[in-house]
Amino acid sequence: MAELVSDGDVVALEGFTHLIPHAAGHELIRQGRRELTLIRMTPDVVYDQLIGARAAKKLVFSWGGNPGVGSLYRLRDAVENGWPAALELEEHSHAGMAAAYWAGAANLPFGTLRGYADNDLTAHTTVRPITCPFTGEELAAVPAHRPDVGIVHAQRADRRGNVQLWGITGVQKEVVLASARSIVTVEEVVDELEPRAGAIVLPSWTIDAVAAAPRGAHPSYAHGYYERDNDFYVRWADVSRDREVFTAWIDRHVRGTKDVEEYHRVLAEGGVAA
Amino acid sequence: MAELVSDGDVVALEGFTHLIPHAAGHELIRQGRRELTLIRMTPDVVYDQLIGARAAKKLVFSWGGNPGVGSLYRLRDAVENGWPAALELEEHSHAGMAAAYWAGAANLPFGTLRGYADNDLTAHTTVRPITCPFTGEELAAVPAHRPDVGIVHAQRADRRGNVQLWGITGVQKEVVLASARSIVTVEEVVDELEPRAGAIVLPSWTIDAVAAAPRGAHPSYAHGYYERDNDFYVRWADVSRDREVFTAWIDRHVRGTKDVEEYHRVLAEGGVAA
Amino acid sequence: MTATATYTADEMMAVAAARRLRDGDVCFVGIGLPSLAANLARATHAPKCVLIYESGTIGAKPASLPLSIGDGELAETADAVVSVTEMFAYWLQGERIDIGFLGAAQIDRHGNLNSTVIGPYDHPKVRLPGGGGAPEIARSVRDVFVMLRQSPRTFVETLDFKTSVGDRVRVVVTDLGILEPGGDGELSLTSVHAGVDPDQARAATGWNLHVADGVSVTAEPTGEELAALRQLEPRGGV
Amino acid sequence: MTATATYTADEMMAVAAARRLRDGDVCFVGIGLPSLAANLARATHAPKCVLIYESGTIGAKPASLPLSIGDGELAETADAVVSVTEMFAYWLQGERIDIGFLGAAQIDRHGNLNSTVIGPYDHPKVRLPGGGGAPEIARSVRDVFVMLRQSPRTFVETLDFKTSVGDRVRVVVTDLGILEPGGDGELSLTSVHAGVDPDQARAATGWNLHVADGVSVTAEPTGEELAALRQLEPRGGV
Repeated sequence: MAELVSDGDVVALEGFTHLIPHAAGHELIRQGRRELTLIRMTPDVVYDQLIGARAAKKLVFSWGGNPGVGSLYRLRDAVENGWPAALELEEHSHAGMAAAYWAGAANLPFGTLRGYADNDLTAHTTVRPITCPFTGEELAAVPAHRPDVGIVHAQRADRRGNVQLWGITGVQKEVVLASARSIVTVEEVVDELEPRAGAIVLPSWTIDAVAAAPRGAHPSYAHGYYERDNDFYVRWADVSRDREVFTAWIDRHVRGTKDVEEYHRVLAEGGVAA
Repeated sequence: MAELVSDGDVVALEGFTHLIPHAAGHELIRQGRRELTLIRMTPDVVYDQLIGARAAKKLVFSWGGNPGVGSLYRLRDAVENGWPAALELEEHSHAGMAAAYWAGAANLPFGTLRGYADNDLTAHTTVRPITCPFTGEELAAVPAHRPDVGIVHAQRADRRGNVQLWGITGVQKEVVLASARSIVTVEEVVDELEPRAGAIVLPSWTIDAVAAAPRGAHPSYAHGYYERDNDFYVRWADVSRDREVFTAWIDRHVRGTKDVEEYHRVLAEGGVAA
Repeated sequence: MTATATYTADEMMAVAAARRLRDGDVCFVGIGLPSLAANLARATHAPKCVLIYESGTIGAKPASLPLSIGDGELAETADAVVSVTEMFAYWLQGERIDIGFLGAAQIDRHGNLNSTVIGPYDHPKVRLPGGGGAPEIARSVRDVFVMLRQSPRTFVETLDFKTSVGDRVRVVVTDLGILEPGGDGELSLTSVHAGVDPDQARAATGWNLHVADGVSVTAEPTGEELAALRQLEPRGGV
Repeated sequence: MTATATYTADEMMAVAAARRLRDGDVCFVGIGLPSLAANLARATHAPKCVLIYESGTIGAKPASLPLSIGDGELAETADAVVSVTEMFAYWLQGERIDIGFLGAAQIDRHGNLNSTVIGPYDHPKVRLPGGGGAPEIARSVRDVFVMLRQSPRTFVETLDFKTSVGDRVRVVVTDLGILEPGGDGELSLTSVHAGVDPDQARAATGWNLHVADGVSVTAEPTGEELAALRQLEPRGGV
């Protein structure tokens, strides 16, 4: 991963409530990445961590909260108070983000949607009107997402590097295909990917690096492997609310661990609080 | 089906090499439908039959042949000689047709693609340039397909009318979602649709009518049910080549039968020739 | 059958919203009260309601209330699971949804909503999570149902930011009563919940809330409704 | 190992095209000769070639030659099966394909192809099936391979209709030899198959075909290649 992500890159770690690539996000913090532009439809705890650890200079997003709990305090502190650094925002709707990923995967410079009309977001984001050349209707165009690096977590890879994920698959295929480089962490590497209902497969040749990261989506879940750690999300609010508590937590659980296994060991020892 | 398809309608019977809705096409011929605008990426034998039986006034398509065999003689006779009636063509590339279906399903008036540049098709079809409002690149826009009626064949439906298909699923989801009304014929109706790898499900509320039509895709195939009747395609050339042989065949196998079961019975008696 | 059992304000809200769903309605639901309301409708008078979560699950049939819109149970019980790009393009923008539920931090008299910021956008006092799916839900579904506790901080004269438009808002269910748009599009109080005086609702509103002629009293949750609700949410409360 | 066995012109064409595929190449293939060539490469020197059929099958590994681009075996052996809309948007337009095979009814000296009509478009002498995927294959893949029997009716001075552009055509494999574009983009004869004189190829070409300096003779199919070919196509011939 150190070779594939550089300071200043545009990076999308995606996962729509499921298979969120926490382990990969932690690795970015360990490597001390800086000045990243982070893209994600639903930035939640791992983006709160990246922002609080000063890895980001800009966030491109459509909903930034702690799902079912409330605020992401590190995100808010960056936006409201510029701590630990000012955070530039490029805000979209979910539909706009989805269209931008679609366009990126399809190698088009923009996506088209019915949206962004009559609301205040239009004035604060990168969206432009586009006219249908047949009907004259005015629609909205959003610029394609073309991240430097796309990062997702999946259930499995085979030994040739083909990746399989199932359950809620979100925009994971799109982010891998839209990105110049892509990294996939997986729960396990298996000999063969047996077909599964609802599964998508990303062929090995669309991916630059595959790494095993068991329980690498924690505290989100991996369908068929483990459940969402709902308590973690609730307790995260207490860690995230305070700068010092947060920093101590990151130092101990992320900067102070070498990989996802050690992260889980430390977590089991001490609970979520620092 | 008589209630859902009227003379003059824009109708898309889709199926990309697999699950081609032959039985539904035959029903349109039996009902004597006229002046239809027929849409399909790969019009093959069933469209040759509809055109030769004078059901169509216009064809919107991207590849019209007898796959692996050669010409569709009824299509050619209509285009080259106006028999049994002149056939207007609106010709696209596959990519253009796919983008038009995508746009139709997404309720957009047009689809965007990199295509139609530097070839002669542009002058003979409905495509217009569109400029990216961010990069200034010029791309091609195609008008969305919004058929009056979309017709597909699938493997199964459950008793509530949810439809499941798997294997090569082509543009079937798109044509159902892009159409004002939709009809699905299925190999069988089952109590429960057990999940299957690679299957898509169309919820009952996206479909206007579901009808059982066992072996309704013949001579194409239904993955998991029966194989492609490759000989039929080869022999079709001999039927299709001659106006009288063709008409006798249609009279006997389609107009002279009441449904797909009788069609198969007659076919088994006499082979493909009239 | 009248309910004599006590119930919470959230339960009253869920029941009032659920009753407005018709059997077979296709509902785009988020987590929390909307999910509770739609699942309650499915468990009671509207078993054929179709629940769609923006995570991509179509026709989800959770036995208990999901804690996140991406819970595994939603995918397991769904008729179909689609990508998020497909969900927004084919299903929401495709105008296949009858009812969309929205919440917000602020609402104005026209049903416009703010879930973006309190204070100026560039220097917010409170940075809220943002619109998510709301901007397009508000303009793509047939009917928008808003569920929101009523207070002068929330029901405001002027939004700090307009995240979504109110044109399709058909009902606002609050902890005090029910607001519906009149012919001029302005929300007025059409029902108060049992024990609530219309003046209480007016006091909890930052604009001069019009009380409809013949404002009714919302029927209290029935025992059956409460039993179904609590079955969905074993821990009691959302 | 030289082959003394007899072989057909189609087999020579399949072998000549297969040899140009590199292991790991991602190939967009149609039915017939291209499918035979790509599968032959996979069975011999390029086992990691990825075969993509426009019907949506990615990484298909058929044991014998499919008769249609939608054969069930393609779906069963594929790494992934995607919708046709996704195939054209994400995979072909996404420029993820190294090699695209094309045939045609006519080719000109620049590799432009006609598979649409003979005669005027509005009053065609012969209405051909049409371009299908060709227009975008020709401009989206890295290298276009054309496979086409050579005759003055097919290799023409002027196309009746330009279905696809020749910019990315890197090789034209015929029953007589191999044509490749020079620095000026014009196709010239760079190899003749065993027993073919360059003049035969010139006579079978409707333009004044340039013969490259040092035109070579295509190596005949080896026994191994023919065995692998015939394994794919048990009935012998395409």
